[in-house]
Amino acid sequence: MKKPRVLNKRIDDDLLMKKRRAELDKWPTGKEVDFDEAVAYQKSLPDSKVWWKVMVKLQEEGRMSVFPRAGTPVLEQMIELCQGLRESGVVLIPVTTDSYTRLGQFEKVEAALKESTRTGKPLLNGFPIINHGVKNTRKLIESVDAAFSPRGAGGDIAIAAGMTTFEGCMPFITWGSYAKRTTMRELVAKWQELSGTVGWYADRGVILCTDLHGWLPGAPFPLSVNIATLVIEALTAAAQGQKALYPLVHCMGNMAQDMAWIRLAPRIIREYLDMFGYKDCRIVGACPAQTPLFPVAMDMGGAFAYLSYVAMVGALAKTNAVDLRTIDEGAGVPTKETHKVSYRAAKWIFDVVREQKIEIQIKDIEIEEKITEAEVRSILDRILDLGDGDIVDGTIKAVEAGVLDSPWSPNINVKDKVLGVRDARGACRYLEFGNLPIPGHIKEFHREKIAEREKLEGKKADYHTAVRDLWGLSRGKIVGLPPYDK
Amino acid sequence: MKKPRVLNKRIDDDLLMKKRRAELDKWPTGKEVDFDEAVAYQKSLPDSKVWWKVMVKLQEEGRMSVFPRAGTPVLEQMIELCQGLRESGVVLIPVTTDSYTRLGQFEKVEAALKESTRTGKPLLNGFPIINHGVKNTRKLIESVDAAFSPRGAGGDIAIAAGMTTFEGCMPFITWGSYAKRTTMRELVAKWQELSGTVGWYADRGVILCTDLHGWLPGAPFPLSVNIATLVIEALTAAAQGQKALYPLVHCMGNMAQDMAWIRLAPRIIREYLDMFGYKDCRIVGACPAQTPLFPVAMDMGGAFAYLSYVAMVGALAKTNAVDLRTIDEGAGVPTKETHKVSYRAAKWIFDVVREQKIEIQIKDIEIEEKITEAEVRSILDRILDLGDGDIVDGTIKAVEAGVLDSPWSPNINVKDKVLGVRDARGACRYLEFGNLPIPGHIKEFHREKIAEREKLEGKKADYHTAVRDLWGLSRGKIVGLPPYDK
Amino acid sequence: MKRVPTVITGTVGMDAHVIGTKVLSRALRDSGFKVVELGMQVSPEEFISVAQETRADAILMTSLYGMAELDLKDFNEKRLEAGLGDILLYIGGNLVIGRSDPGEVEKKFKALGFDRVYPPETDTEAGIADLKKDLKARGKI
Amino acid sequence: MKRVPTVITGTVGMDAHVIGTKVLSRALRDSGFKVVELGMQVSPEEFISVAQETRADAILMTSLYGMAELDLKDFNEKRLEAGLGDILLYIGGNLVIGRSDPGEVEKKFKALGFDRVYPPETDTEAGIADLKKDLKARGKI
Ligand code: B12
Ligand code: B12
Repeated sequence: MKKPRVLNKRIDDDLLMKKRRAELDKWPTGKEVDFDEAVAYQKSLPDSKVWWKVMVKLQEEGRMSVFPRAGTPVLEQMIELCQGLRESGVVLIPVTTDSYTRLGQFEKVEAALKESTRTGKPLLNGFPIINHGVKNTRKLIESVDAAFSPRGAGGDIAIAAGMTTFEGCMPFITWGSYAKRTTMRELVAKWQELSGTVGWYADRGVILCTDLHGWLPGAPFPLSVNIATLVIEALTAAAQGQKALYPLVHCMGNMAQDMAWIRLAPRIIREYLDMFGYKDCRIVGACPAQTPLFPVAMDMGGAFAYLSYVAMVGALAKTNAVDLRTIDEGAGVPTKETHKVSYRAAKWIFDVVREQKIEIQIKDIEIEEKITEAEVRSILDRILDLGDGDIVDGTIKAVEAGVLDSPWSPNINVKDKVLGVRDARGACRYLEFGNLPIPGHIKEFHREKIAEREKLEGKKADYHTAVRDLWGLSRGKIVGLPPYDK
Repeated sequence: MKKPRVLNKRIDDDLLMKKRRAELDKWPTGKEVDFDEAVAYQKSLPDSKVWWKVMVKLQEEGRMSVFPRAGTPVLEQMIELCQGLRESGVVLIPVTTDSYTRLGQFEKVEAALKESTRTGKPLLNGFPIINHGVKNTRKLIESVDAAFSPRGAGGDIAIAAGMTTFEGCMPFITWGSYAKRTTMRELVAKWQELSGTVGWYADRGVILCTDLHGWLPGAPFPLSVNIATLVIEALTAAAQGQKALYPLVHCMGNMAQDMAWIRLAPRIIREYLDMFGYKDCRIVGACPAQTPLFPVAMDMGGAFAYLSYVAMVGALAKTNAVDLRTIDEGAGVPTKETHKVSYRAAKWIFDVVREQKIEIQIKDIEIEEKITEAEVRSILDRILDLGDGDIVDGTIKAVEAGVLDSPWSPNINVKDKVLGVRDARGACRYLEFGNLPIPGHIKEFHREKIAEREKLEGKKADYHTAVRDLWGLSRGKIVGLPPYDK
Repeated sequence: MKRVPTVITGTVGMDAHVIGTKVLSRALRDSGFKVVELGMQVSPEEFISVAQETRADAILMTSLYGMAELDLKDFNEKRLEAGLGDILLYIGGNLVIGRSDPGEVEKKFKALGFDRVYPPETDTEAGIADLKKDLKARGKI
Repeated sequence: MKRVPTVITGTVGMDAHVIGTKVLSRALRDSGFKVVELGMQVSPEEFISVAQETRADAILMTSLYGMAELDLKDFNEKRLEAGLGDILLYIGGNLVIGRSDPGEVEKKFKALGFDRVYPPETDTEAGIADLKKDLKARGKI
């Protein structure tokens, strides 16, 4: 096998600049972007607005911040919302863009934005960065002392406006969770075309950070596929010149697994970055995430407990950020008040628990970490085989072969031959392995664990078990005991 | 030193019955009590209404219940309240009596009760068991499938009505937290006079359970004095014939300490019960308690996080009950809705975390457990010395000598020479030892820990530090780091 | 059911929340329906043309992302023009943005031509039971 | 303060919540007042007689247990009869049962004769500042 590498003809600056201009010309506000001015503005930002520096500061000082989602179309309302977040101790503020913006339908946005601003009632499910343009977006950023990150869209306008993250990686989430027909090859092409920006800024001394989602597990599903794709995302980002990144670690509700994954993800990403020669790309933390599961709409108590659980796991794992949803996650886009009260709860746990610097050990963490690590390694080995050392080429083939696979994807190019269910203690196990290259003895382990649950429930686990498990954590019951009265 | 014993002339049944009748004659409803019928009624109760059996069932099945506080004067409203609790998974329902009842002012109660029933607006801060009498109280108990416990007052009427706990112990809380002039001798006399009831029922095959509070630490204060008094309460209860009990363990917010104390309390109580020959008195669990600290009134997010923390500690320590306050604890007597949403949050954590049977280790638990154990033992040793083997006589002298002492007590007979503050990680340490017989090397440990905090805050710890710490946990900041921006 | 009715499923507009419609589609199949599963991000026009081709008895739309109202502004006229006046129209999910009163939402979408409107987290069985009832009422099964 | 004013503290009626009044008493002493600390469960009558004996300038009552209203029903008449018309009356704590609107509560207790009424968790310093202001206004310091 050839030496490990990332297939990546990073396109030259002239071509890149042309593409970026073309991209910007799609909407009038694009003219507001002057690349050199943008670089200068970025360099003038205080550390408290520079994402990667904030992450490092939190980590070094042993603090945490919530990593929320926040997006409402009307500028004044968005400013208020973000100031509220800051008051609740949030120093990392992602700006969720609306779905039309994500799909480049700017006329539609413009109409809805006008209407929203007129009536004061939001008609868009996020903050349309492009339509607001550099000037308005800077107003937002300059009105809150925190670091900002564009979510889903925004690109050069967001950076010019002073946001300090940019996705240099080949993002599995857009392909695996947001797209219907896009093929892996198309994703690769798109990534190579558009991600150069991060390197362009890096060359000019502006380090843009990114979080890695990996292939979002849309349901209770072992995290090995996701972590393998986190590694791929990290490598592709580094190849584009990204110098700062950190993984989101999707918590599924089993404490031993969640904490094992929080340990494993950054460790194995570091290992592969080094192996591939990207020693100068730093990992600035790890961020347990409440996605992709979800509190149910009408259960406020449960929603608070759920977010407290994830906050607690983050605090015990000594992370520097936690991706949390509000108590209204199940109900709809949350209000300013909901954000505040939700993240106040998280802050209480951060301040009380995180700062105790608790040295925790859980017997099962070691086991879960070993299991997942072995799975991740054999998946990545197979991918490098398929690509004859090239991780990107290998990934394309791996997806086609179902060596990378995940359930419930909207994308028709996904094999969708795998399925996960919880075991008797709520840990996620593979019910169907599809073509995942999972070592035999580990498959056995999954089967035994599922058997324990089948015994407990007195029936075989199947598709319907998996469907029921979709809501398990949300409803506050991940297998375990039968009802008290029974 | 004579052999360990409990000074306890358990008074003979005739005298006891006279006293109980006299007690009952204080108010008309007393006539409703027929002792033999009460025994029969108690024996007819289903297991789900027998407190000690519910505790054992929970423990054996690895489940938990919230142990709330609930009391509102109007019967119908009280029934609704308790049914709501049951729906939130509460199977242990304490009936908080109002303050007038606790002080035997039944005419005052009667007037306020009438008025409350007429207007529907509660004028009493609890459910007046005596004035409601056996008939009404049975209505309450028969309308909810759970075990009931009278809090603060109720005695024979509560038992006749089907409540299944009775305080056989010499209760430090009434003396140390509710009384102003009562001396220890008076407490002892009162205990000997009135507690025989528990033995009387036990002799007839009715086991009444009790929870032990110990001397409530009214502030962040190391738990060694409290645990020593838990042991004394257990021994005095057993001496009166109590066959089932469990300690409340007051959580102060430092996870290592809280979990250490949850381990230590039942273990050392068991040891002393055996040492004193009360092998047949069973410990049916341990109950971490959110008392005596308190969420602040207007911070709902913090209140949810606080109760989630205590629920989480209980779940990780694998206890069978948790004494929790509602999110309105700081504001006032909580409503039905507040109870439901608060305990729903706790239930979520019980169901998700407790049922994972997590085997947790925390390095500092061992240390904290050793420290507190050494403190408890030397306090108890000294007490037995002072009493020449008699724990009760020793306790009387210990309080007079300040060998047993606690801050912020309303009782003028308390030395009040001790004070506690938090250390740099929020653990409770002795700032002033008063006359507590704490071994020298352990005093050193406390001083070192406090010194770390003084270094962190750049000023000496004193009385004002202790006052600030009163609200630390409530406000969600137990020392730790300075604010982010500083 | 003597006759096997045809139903169409999918998320409307730009909504990418596909899990629900997948679960729903499988449940419909399991209870004997012929399901034309269009998956995510189906345009109103596509729903209509596919309904014409397949002579579908019902469309069960999903939308979680909160913008269904915009997506369906003139859907009703179009489907009437297309001569689909008697096709059953169901929709479920998080239909508006933010926490909302189900009654309000139902009114809104009935005005847009829907026969039944379901709140978030509706159990598929409930919807399927309604569907059978409505089809029986119309003599389609 | 040129003259050292005398103030009385304690919890009224059957209220056992003593920590607050202890903290308050110490804070008052620390800022130069002569404090007659009656501790917990002080009857309205006791407050009055002690006020007469000590010629106190102010009474700072505490009540957390929610039944202050009952305890103080006819306190105002009694203290007027006792010729304590110009003594300052402050009260603080959880004055009613249940979550409550501070404005309402203030009205209620001003009607009972109190000059100032404080919500739960009031910082002692705030109360002491008010006290000095009021005493100055009355030329007592
Ligand atoms: C997973 C998820 C995602 C995933 C989706 C992955 C995928 N491709 O499916 C990703 C990350 C891609 C995503 C993206 C976005 N999401 Co999203 N997402 C969720 C989440 C957490 C769960 C949705 C889900 O899968 N539920 C599980 C399935 C099984 O339930 P279901 O869809 O409701 O379907 C059930 C029932 O409703 C019923 N049903 C469904 N349809 C129908 C139809 C009929 C006729 C009947 C009878 C029954 C029925 O059957 C199903 C089985 O019970 C929800 C929050 C939540 N708690 O629900 C937010 C949520 C839906 N998302 C939201 C938003 C705003 C977004 C984004 C705009 C921004 C963002 N957060 O990134 C983008 C939009 C993308 C787009 N273009 O649509 C909001 C919607 C706001 C609103 N409506 O007010 C929500 C509510 C979260 C929130 N509170 O902000 N999301
Ligand atoms: C500790 C506590 C107890 C302890 C008290 C120990 C003791 N002897 O002090 C014990 C366990 C004995 C107890 C008993 C009861 N309690 Co209790 N208790 C509490 C708790 C948790 C904290 C109170 C406290 O110590 N606060 C700390 C001190 C420092 O604060 P503070 O008293 O408010 O005082 C500060 C300020 O208010 C201010 N201040 C105080 N007075 C004044 C006056 C003036 C003029 C000014 C300017 C300022 C000022 O200065 C202080 C320093 O900042 C509260 C809940 C809560 N979160 O507050 C419930 C609470 C007060 N208790 C309550 C109840 C119902 C009871 C019981 C009836 C039932 C029960 N739970 O057992 C009994 C009643 C006993 C009795 N006869 O009074 C309710 C009151 C309900 C209501 N008012 O609607 C509360 C609010 C809890 C609840 N939500 O149910 N309690």
